[in-house]
Amino acid sequence: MNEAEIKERVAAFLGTHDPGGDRLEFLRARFDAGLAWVWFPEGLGGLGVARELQQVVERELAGTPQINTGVQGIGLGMAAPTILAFGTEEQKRRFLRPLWTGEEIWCQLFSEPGAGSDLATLATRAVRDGDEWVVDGQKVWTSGAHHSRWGILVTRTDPEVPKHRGMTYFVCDMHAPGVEVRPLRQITGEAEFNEVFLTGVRLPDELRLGEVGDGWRVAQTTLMNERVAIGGAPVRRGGGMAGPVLDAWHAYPELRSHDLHQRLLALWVEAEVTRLSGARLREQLVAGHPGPEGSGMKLSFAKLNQALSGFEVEFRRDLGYDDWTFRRSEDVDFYGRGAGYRYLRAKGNSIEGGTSEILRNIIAERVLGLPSEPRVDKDVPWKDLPR
Amino acid sequence: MNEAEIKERVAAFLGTHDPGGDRLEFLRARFDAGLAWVWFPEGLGGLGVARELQQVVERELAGTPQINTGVQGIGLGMAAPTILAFGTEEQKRRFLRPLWTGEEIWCQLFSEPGAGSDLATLATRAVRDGDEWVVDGQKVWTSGAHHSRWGILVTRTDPEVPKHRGMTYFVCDMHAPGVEVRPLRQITGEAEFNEVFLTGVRLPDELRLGEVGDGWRVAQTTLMNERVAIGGAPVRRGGGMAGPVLDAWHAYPELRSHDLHQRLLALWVEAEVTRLSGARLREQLVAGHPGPEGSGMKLSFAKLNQALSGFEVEFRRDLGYDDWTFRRSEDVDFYGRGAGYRYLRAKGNSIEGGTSEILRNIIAERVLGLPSEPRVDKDVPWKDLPR
Amino acid sequence: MTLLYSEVEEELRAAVRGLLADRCPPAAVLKRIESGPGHRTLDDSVTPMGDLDLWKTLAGEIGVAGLLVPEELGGAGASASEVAVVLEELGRAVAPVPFFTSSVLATQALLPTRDALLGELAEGQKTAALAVSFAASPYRPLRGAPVRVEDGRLSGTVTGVAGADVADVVLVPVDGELYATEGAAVEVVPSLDLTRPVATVTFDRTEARRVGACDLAGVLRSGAALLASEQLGVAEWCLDTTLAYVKDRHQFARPVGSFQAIKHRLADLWLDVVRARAAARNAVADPSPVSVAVAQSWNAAVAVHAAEEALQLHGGIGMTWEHPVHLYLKRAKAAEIALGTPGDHREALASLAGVPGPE
Amino acid sequence: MTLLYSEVEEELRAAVRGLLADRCPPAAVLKRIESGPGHRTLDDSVTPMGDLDLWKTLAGEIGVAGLLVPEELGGAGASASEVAVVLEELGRAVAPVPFFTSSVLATQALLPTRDALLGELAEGQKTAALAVSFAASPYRPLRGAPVRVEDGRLSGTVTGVAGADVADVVLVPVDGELYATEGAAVEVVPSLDLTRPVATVTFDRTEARRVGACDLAGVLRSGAALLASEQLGVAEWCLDTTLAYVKDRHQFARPVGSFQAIKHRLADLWLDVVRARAAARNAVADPSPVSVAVAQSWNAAVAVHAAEEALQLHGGIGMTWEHPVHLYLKRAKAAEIALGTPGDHREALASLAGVPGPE
Repeated sequence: MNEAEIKERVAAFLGTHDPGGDRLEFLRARFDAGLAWVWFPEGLGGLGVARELQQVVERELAGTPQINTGVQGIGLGMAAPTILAFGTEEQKRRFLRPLWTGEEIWCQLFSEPGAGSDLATLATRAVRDGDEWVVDGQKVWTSGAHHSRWGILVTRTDPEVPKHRGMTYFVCDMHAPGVEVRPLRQITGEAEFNEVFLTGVRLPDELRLGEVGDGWRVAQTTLMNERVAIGGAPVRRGGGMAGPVLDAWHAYPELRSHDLHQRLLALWVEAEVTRLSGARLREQLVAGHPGPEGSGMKLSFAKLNQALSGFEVEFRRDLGYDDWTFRRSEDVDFYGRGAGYRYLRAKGNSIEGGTSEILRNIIAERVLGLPSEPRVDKDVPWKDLPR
Repeated sequence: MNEAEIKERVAAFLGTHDPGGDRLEFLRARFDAGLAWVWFPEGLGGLGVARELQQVVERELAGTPQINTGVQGIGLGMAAPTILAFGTEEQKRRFLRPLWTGEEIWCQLFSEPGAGSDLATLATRAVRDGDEWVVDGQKVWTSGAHHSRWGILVTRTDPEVPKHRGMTYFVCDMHAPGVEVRPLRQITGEAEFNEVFLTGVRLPDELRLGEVGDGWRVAQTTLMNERVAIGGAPVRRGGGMAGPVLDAWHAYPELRSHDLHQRLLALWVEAEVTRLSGARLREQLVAGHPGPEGSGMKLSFAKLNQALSGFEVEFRRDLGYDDWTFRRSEDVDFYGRGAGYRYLRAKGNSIEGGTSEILRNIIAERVLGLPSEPRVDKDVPWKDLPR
Repeated sequence: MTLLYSEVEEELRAAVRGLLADRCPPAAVLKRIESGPGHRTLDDSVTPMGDLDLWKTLAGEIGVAGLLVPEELGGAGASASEVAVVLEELGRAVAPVPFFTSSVLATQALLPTRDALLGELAEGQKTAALAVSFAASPYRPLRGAPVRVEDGRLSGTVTGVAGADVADVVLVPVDGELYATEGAAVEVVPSLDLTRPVATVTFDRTEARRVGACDLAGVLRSGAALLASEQLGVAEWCLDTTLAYVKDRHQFARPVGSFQAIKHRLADLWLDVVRARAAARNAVADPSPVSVAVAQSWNAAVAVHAAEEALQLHGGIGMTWEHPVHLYLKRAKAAEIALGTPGDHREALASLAGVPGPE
Repeated sequence: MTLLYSEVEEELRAAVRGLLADRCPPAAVLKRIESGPGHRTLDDSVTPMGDLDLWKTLAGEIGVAGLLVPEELGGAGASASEVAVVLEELGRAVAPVPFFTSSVLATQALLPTRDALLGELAEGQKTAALAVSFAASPYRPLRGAPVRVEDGRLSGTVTGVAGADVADVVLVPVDGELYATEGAAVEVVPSLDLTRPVATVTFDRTEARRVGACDLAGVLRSGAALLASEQLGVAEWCLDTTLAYVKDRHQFARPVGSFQAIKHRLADLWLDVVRARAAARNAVADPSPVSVAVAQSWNAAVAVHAAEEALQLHGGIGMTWEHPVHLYLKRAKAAEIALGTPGDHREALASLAGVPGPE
């Protein structure tokens, strides 16, 4: 199918569905017309065509009711590709439509207090009981858990085998008895994330995604899709985290000093070359030659965000803070809040979605081809691992 | 023995030996009087008293003929304590006196092209042949080899056992057939060091220091004495490598910029806090409570020297170099040469005498108590090690 | 001059550390800040942020409040060197007590006047705060609008005042003179440093007593010299706590602290802290302007760096409110601004140390 | 505008790289510098430092000398983007050829005049050097005493001139005019950069031909834009060579490159080089003053850092004359000074990018 044919499809769809009518009905119909994600198979919101053609659909449907990519982010970016890759036909039909329309929100139940960078050591147990599984454990850093219908969940089903081999992946019913969601307060004062306690949660076997013991491979699919999503948006020169710093710099000339000026110029240059790298990376993607540079962008932005926000607090000599209230927040409000918030929140940039240390390992091994360190955990049964 | 008694000894010695007479005779007599190194045993140049009392001797004998601590450095600092600890009575009597008087110069034959940080993998073979050992191999970074009478040498005598267990330590006769010394040119243009090629060198068993197979333990004694010697001298404020930079800064005001100024101020502060740490460390030593800070001084000075000399070249905008002549030099002339030389030579500060990477490992493990990495070389016969 | 700790100082340290371990563990500090300070004036009875029970014990039983006050004025007549050791320990505990603001800053402002208030401060009966922005520096002692005196009454507003929330007396420097008042309006504002919040102090024809002359820049410089020891304590806690964590925490079946990249970072951090200790000791042994500028420019940055490394090396748990590392990060970052930023102190060295800028 | 390499550029790169691999391996460069350049004037027959055979092949067979010269003037009429790719490769090889000094700097000075000399330079028959200190910058184009013109003859001395040792013609900018002469006295001085030595060029009532107008600052800025690509090449060689070494070199029975601290440093260095590539490409795609200042301030520092890391990670062997890493360190350090230091370019951004300094 080519661009012209896609445009025809969209035109035909718009001919029979009024974008000014009920939002949800419009979105459901768009899904059923295969215009949700065109690279998905027919019948599952797509047309089985090249992913690039989605841009055409988006252009043509600009101005019509849209899904909420913020609150639906984990569903769209992580759960959907995993369900598509590993779900049964029944699971795909059951989950993908309300996931895309936003009728059902998804969250991710991967990280645990004891399993951060080393996700594969996770300890949340799932024990088979007839046609059901009984799940016990604790997950953490779960955004959106409090309004999620479903969660993607990795569990330990066999502690007797090495850690990568004894995991199983489930869709977790967030309304099931035994699921308790507690807001997790951060150093910024607010709670962007949750802890999720799972106590005797019973999940029917139909909610299993992939084979028993194959959970690590399923989780890799999810995580690969997460890494792609992080840190790729275009930034204008002097934009991003440099924006508020430069605004403050212009607003308070009396606070400038040569020390601060020289440091700001150096940060400005670093921000600019990082921005240019991002632009070059996107050109490569468009040209169909994605380079390995992507692995470095998140690392660079984390460092820059931390340096710039730390600089800003020092420059402003502001001993205050805007708001310590313990409240839920749905996303990161870097630009609506004060310098102190930016400083504290940016500290998470080098931890969330893969710590900078893990990213450096990945660059060293996968991009630079450096040998891995001696591994002491590969062949040891999970239950015997030191912790 | 107390300070007064030592003074009496020195006075008695001076009463019978004229410092204005033959230099060598005076030094030999001083050795025989036990005033060479008072903490050594009687008969071996000492009096078997506390090391601190040496300061009294030095004060009383100031102005008399002195030994050359530069060219004798390796003998005095490394060979002598090792011979004292592991030598036979005969070896002590044979070697220590001419070592101290400077009649015989010593060098160190440890490092090899294939064994730098990991000294224990060294490959220079020594094979027993009756009462002799036949040595073949190559050593590197040997200062003073071309005018040395003896070398302290570590060899591999048993390749079948793990690397730390199959070494033997010798005194190498630098005049023996098969010892070839070649100057090793450095990036500065000059040759401070040598390569030493050992080809079928025959050493009598009487030159062995310590037991066969015990070479690693003997070498540890030598190295411990080296580490103590590096990087401990007092520096005045704005002295050391900061000196020439500050001189240039004052001499060329037209070359200053805010960028350079701010960087120089930061380096000045770093130099000053490092200097203060050294002063504090020496206070601890005097008080008899040596702290672990010593391990860090060489690391700090290497970094500072490199930063300051790199800054100086940039500040001077000098595209020239003073002298590329390939010639031998006996020591490091940081202050008599140009900025380019300082820049290049200082690069060696983080490599020689333990790389900065090895020093960080040592600090992390011995000072901070962090666990070592998994070791893959401990129980493997030397001959089977990957290289 | 020595850069070492004396036996007396080590005994004092042990006493303070023991008390803080008992009465002021991180969990207790966290709990206290969660109640949070609200608006109050000095007359109100709103619970202040500070732990006044702890402060009474520190001041009364260990006698820290009077260290800088001469014996004949009711104090202990100790030296800055002992004060520095107390500050190291209070920094290690991010203890919410007004030692630095009352027993150091305010006391140093009062000392030349030999005013009787010194005795009350020394006994811990009263606490005082100096009505100057905590962001002021020895090189720029007044930040913000100045306070005016008319008919012996004060008018004006000073922002960013540390320790005012728990102060009985506010000391106000105006044109080289020091005034004392108990009638200031103190409004605590949400502060980056939760354990030492700042307040806006307002005088509206407030009655005040003239106490004597005040060399404000000198007071701030002495404060800066001692703040370096508090920063050392903050950095030490961060390093020690992180070391303990990475030895214990396992990932990939190894202690996190066995990974070489982590080890090297901690070795470098240790080396920074070693030098911060030398700088802090030197700033009390030889409180010259150069020593103070060196100690502040180094230690302020080391404390921030140590707290940032501590947070990162704790991973996710470091981002949570329940782990105390954020208290140290906030203290370190606020202290970086307090009494001159590292850059202010470095720039001062241009003339102090004879490293002039471009002509 | 694109930041990628075109197919034509990749083909050009392959040709240059192939030739250099064959004719200019590091060992050959080392050998050449060991003979060392002596004093000479342009009339003498003393062997210059540069590899003129190699240069003839590069210029003649691959045709790099005329890339910037329009076709109607005898050149290839290519863009800065192709020149940049050649510079990357010459940087990777620290090749001692006068491409940058003659085909870039001197050629760019000549281009507006459309002088016939351009054709000779384009064909590689002659090489030229611009008689300006290599330490001059677009912001301060003249360093040192200026050259004077009297009766059409030049007098004066210029130090730090790169490429003069192998130049047939010296181009001399004086008061906005460009002069050409073959009669300058050139004295090569011992230079930090062994592969691109600098010389002192003296004019003593030397006959010269007036060629046309010269915007010296503009010429130096275009040169700075392209020098960033050479610096990228230097950094790439250092990174690649170090990666190969640490994969091969074993210590403690492991490849040195399996140690995490080394891996993390190399990952960081790679990220610096990735950004240097984007900056270099941007400086040719959009040669605005901002782009040039960004590329120079970043790439100059990255090249030095890469060479320093390469030396350190090679351990002892990196300190020896026989290993080529020092050639790259010296090139990188000299290029850091050339055409403006990183600090010069950063300070220029204050006005170029609207980040003004203190008032």
